[in-house]
Amino acid sequence: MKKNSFFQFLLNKRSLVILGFLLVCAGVFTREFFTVSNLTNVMLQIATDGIIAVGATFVIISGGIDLSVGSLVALVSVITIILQTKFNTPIGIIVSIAAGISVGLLNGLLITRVGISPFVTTLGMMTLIKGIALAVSDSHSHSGIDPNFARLADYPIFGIPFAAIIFLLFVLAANAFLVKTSIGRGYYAVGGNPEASWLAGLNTNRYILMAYVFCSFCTAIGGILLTSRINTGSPIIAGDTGTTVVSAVLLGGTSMAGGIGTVYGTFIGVLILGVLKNMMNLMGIGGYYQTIFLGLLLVITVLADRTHFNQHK
Amino acid sequence: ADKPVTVGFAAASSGWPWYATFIQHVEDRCAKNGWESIILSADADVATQLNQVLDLIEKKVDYIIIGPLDAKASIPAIKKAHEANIPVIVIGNDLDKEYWDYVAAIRVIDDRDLGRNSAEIMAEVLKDSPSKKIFVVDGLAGQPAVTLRWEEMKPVFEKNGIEVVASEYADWDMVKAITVTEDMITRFPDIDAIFSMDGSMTPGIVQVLEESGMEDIPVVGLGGTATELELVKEGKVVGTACQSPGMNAEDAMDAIEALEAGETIEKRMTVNTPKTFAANADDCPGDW
Amino acid sequence: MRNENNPVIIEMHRISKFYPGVIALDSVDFCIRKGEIHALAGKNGAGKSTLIKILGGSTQPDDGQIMLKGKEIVLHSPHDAIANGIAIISQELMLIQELSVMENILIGRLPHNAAGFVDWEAAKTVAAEPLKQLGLELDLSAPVKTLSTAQQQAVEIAKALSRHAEVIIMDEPTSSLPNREVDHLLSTVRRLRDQGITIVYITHKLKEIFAISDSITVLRDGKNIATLSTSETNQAKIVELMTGQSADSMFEKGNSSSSDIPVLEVRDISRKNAFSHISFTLYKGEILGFAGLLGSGRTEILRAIFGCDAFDSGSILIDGKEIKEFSVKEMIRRGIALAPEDRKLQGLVLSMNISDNINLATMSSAIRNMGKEKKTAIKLFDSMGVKAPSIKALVSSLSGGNQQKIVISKWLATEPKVVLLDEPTRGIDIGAKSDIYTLVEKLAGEGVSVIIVSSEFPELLRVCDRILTLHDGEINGEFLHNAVDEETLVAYASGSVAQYSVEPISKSEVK
Amino acid sequence: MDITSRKKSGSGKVTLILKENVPWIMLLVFSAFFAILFPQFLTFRNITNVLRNSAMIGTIAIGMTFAMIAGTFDLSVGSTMGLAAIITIKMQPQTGGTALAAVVIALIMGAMVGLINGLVVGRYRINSIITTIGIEYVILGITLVYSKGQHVWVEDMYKPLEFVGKGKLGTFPFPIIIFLVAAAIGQLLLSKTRFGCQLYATGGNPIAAELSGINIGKVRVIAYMISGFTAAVAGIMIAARTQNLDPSFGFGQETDVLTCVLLGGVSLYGGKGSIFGTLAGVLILYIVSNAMTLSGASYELQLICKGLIFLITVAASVSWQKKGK
Ligand SMILES: Nc1ncnc2c1ncn2[C@@H]1O[C@H](COP(=O)(O)OP(=O)(O)OP(=O)(O)O)[C@@H](O)[C@H]1O
Ligand SMILES: Nc1ncnc2c1ncn2[C@@H]1O[C@H](COP(=O)(O)OP(=O)(O)OP(=O)(O)O)[C@@H](O)[C@H]1O
Ligand SMILES: [Mg+2]
Ligand SMILES: [Mg+2]
Repeated sequence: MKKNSFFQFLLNKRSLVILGFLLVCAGVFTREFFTVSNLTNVMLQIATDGIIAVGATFVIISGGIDLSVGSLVALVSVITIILQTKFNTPIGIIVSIAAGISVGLLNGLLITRVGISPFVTTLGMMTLIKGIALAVSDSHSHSGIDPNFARLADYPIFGIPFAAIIFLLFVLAANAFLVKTSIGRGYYAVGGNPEASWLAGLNTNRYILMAYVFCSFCTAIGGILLTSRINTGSPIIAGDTGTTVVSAVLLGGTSMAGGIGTVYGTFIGVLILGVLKNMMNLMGIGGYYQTIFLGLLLVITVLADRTHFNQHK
Repeated sequence: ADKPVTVGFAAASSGWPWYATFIQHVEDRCAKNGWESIILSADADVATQLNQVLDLIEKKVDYIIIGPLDAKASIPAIKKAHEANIPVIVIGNDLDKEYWDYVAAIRVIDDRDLGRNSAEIMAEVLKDSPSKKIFVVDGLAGQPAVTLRWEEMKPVFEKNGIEVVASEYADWDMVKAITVTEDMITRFPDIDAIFSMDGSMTPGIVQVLEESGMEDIPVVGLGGTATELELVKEGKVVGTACQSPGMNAEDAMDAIEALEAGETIEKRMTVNTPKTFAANADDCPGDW
Repeated sequence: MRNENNPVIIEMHRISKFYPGVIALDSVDFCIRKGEIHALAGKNGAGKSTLIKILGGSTQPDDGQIMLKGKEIVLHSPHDAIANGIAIISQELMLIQELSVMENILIGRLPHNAAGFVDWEAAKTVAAEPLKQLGLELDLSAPVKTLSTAQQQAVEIAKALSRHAEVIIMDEPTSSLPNREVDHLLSTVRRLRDQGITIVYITHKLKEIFAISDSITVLRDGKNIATLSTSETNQAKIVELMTGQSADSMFEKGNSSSSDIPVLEVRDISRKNAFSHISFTLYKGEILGFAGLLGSGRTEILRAIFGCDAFDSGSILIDGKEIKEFSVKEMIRRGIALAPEDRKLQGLVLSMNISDNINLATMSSAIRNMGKEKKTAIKLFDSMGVKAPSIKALVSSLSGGNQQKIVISKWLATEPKVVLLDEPTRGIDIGAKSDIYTLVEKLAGEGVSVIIVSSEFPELLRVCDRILTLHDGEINGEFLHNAVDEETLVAYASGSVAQYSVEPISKSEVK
Repeated sequence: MDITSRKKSGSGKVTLILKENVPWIMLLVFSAFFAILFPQFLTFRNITNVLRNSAMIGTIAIGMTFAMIAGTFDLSVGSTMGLAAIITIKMQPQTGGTALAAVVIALIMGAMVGLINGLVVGRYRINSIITTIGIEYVILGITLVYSKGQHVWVEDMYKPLEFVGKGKLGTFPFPIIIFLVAAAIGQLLLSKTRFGCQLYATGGNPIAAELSGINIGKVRVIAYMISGFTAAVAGIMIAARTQNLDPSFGFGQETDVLTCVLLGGVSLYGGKGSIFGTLAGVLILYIVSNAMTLSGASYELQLICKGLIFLITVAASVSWQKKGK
């Protein structure tokens, strides 16, 4: 049993050292970082990508990858707003979630039934979904018309934005699921050794399928909240989402080889990226140099974590 | 009051030449005034842009210039800045009238003007032609600039009997424009003229025509990049609608200086996008 | 005997399985009686694994039916087999290395409450049960990767028991177990039988078959050749059934071709936590055996000599010259070759063809000499008697024995002076083993020196000129092959004899 | 029933050849389809256009094939190509010497990026995706700093260099020749050199490769350097052709390259693939987009079709492989 209490986790994770270092830098180099309003701001900023990263953690632990999340966010935003305009907000949200789940099912079926590798499947789906998003939106962006929906993501509950609350709930629930439930433990088995799991009678295909469905579900939720934040349905938003999400998950110590990783780790990974971006913005490090720093962060993380991957050749 | 004025600029992408020029002007003007500037780039990601505006608000800058990737999607960010009492100057992409109350100033190059002016040049070119078939090498699918330009291009084309037989996206990318143009002249060897949605792609179109010996097909550009202007001067492009990010930036900075001085200013001003031909090409700065 | 009286539990009827170009099983009938230990024997590629994979639901037959207690069952997946009380412990242990012992035992069936949360206390109790049944004590929360192979195997068995399997099938369970553990396993298997569990036991080791089985089925070329009661047959008969030829000449030691010329001298090398004070000399044309239990450091020593891993102190001399630079490349250049213990993981590039694998370590010039490569490949292919369609066949399509021949061929292509063979006969059948012994002797005859590591001591006695015993990373005995028996080797290897109670035999006495 | 009756040896060989060339079969099927649908498709000019346009991504795909066979991803080729192109243009026009220096510097830069990738990824291939994405960003940033975010262009390019992009040998545009030569060299490297064999071994089984005396770290570094080098070659080609580029040109185009390589049947896990297959992958991608443009279908539909064609082609390879097992 893994009694992986949060505290133990804090002690033996490198990503936490990086986060700590960043927080110290943020405190030293900016006056604004450690203010209540900025911290609230950061929480809101990381929430939507964070929710998607929770889903992506499942996929990566199960030994796969999902590159189609960015396109799906765009599709979800378009559907949410267009249906909101035509009918009402709940219909928009429900259909968006349904669309997300369908994409997840399609990814999962192509991977488990047809046997195309996750990388290739989701790469193809990325193009496909983008086409659909453009078609649905007629290549325009559309404004939302429901002021309540527009307030949804930012709406403070005990001072914390709703989107951030949802993110935290997803983190806690998903972590509990992976660590404490029988099915959750199965994900580590399936990702760690798919053949052994199958021979032990696990329906590995169903596990993998559900990972993609869950990831797409999270993407739909994240996408809806992002749509609420910008109150716009646009076929070309979320260009960075795919990269950010995968980076966050790997930064958090989840292994691309499958079978290793935690949602708490992903939470830290999301924080690292969020804090770094916020800090650089506050410091006025803009444009080109921000690009270079983010790139270097990825490379350095890999270097720092190399020993961790040693055992997986 | 002793604290220098800080201008925050949330640019759509510092990797786009239009914005690079704009940024240069903002930085120069701020430096001249002894002000500080914080330049952030959303790298073409809408959510990033929203986040960057929020960070500028946290930073408590005195003015925010925003070059929206998507004007509609930038409204929430603009409202937040407004709530925080930071004057916002919108540049690049126009804003619907209902949101004008939230911003201090709008200093834009109107994409509709650009579209109309270039379309009118096209109408002029094909005035006497018996057949008026053109194709359009388009920008990036889903971008507001594309939508707005078409809004005004369409009626001009219709009025003048110009038939757009096809339009293909080339993502503002010179290399893709080459491929698209090649494919299109294969498909429509008897095309009467070609319309380029943006100066960054025009040289590619001209090049394809030269390579395939079809230089006599007229090309109409849009935007007035330095290279496009060069082609206009050489007569390889009939004309273009000139836009200057530098002039736009100066207008935006003028507005900020006026606000700082406590003057009242006009809410919305647009930068001229004059029709530019070989004869008057030198009037266009071609600064991007 | 009990064989005839017990009721039939599983009957496989006219099972056939085809792979492109291969008939893995040709209308096989296979009948297992309740509560027996039923051994399944046959050469590499005879179809043993295929047959039991079908029984385990992981492979579907092309034809035939399976009856469980008289009722026909159809097994679509391993899940179905498990649900029918059939558990398979496959040759490659199928555990999830990162997960704990408990989770591995209860994989997919962790007890949970209504909300779906695992009840770890209950899990502990449930998982401890089968371990107790096996008479084992393991830390339930230790990750499986920290366990030894034998312990991992016990976890596999516990996994089967915890599912109340009525039939447990073991595919070559002892092929990577040390002797001491083998005995333990055999007694476990007997104990299980006495508890009424039916066992199907696949092995290439005839001794084990006769030690525990009640009945034997021999497969050859995908056909059931015979099912016999163990008490009514003998080893020679089984070998004959398996190979189709008489077994007489297979196990005789050939002449020694050992000489006086030292080729490899290892002087007092040590590495922390692996081996210490290892010294020995290998002579030209000599076949030297390393006898030791699993984990005694034999592999580590070979790897150190081959330059894969560093050592802390000591020196190594080749042809009297001390080696200063240690790298695999350098050692290959100096005429050393190592056939590692795990063919698939360490020895072969399965996605490449036979010829490329054979030539992998020899390509000396930047531009490949295709003609030469082909000649080398064909020469070794023929002289080793590899069974494959051509030298362009992918090695992944070969049987274990043939794969091992390719590994050895790769090293012979380098024309080595010293060949290090780590468990060269693991998991390969009697025929292929005998081929490899013959080959080793032929090499020695040509002046090549050989070190063989093996956990099967009879094999060492059969082929070696001299045998060193290792215990706990140290050499504790040295014997000429004709001056020692298996019991003595086991005694030394297991450390039950004090250090060097036998005088080391000097080289001159060999002559 | 005995073994021989099941074997059907004659047709077996044909199946094998078909099985190993699924991308080419798909290419032929698509081409035939397009040729029937669109009369302009099978014209000499259209085909040369397609080939010339595919030369750039195609050349990089040749290089990336090496990285992929070694079992590692190289997602940094997009901005490497961009930086090489920008260097080439920014250091023009001037004399032959400078033009040549620009080319040499661009090529060295490409190889150096490969070197860095190789050293960072080293023996731990699992993280090559994230490493090379990181490098892609770093190089984009460097390119933007170098070009100050502005268009770069040059009026007159050194003539021999211009020929690289615009020239024709007979009726064949020179970039096609470069592409085909790169492919030929690549194929020779893979099949006729020790390095090629070691590359397959490194990707197929790094442990066995190491135990056979192969320095897998070195092999991977070289594979990455080849990949970076071809990216630079492509950048120079495109710079010579257009003489005018966006500052962020190239960024993100690694996806197209990767698509070609995967369409061509190169394994994501290393050890398998060939230049011949990659060639088919490149052609599929470009022929499909050419046909899409010729068809006049809307952009959305084009994207959807591209996604579908990609999935169908790969699914076909997968199911053929399964069948043959
Ligand atoms: N997945 C497969 N694809 C193609 N051929 C196979 C496959 N599995 C088994 N075979 C072939 O079927 C035959 C029987 O193989 P099987 O593994 O059952 O033999 P075995 O008796 O278990 O041999 P060993 O003692 O080496 O384990 C062999 O010729 C083998 O090559
Ligand atoms: N994966 C491992 N992790 C930790 N220690 C190990 C590991 N593998 C081997 N060892 C230790 O190294 C020492 C030598 O092991 P080695 O594998 O060389 O033994 P061996 O006699 O070759 O046994 P085998 O039959 O397994 O090859 C032993 O003390 C063993 O416990
Ligand atoms: Mg077997
Ligand atoms: Mg060993």
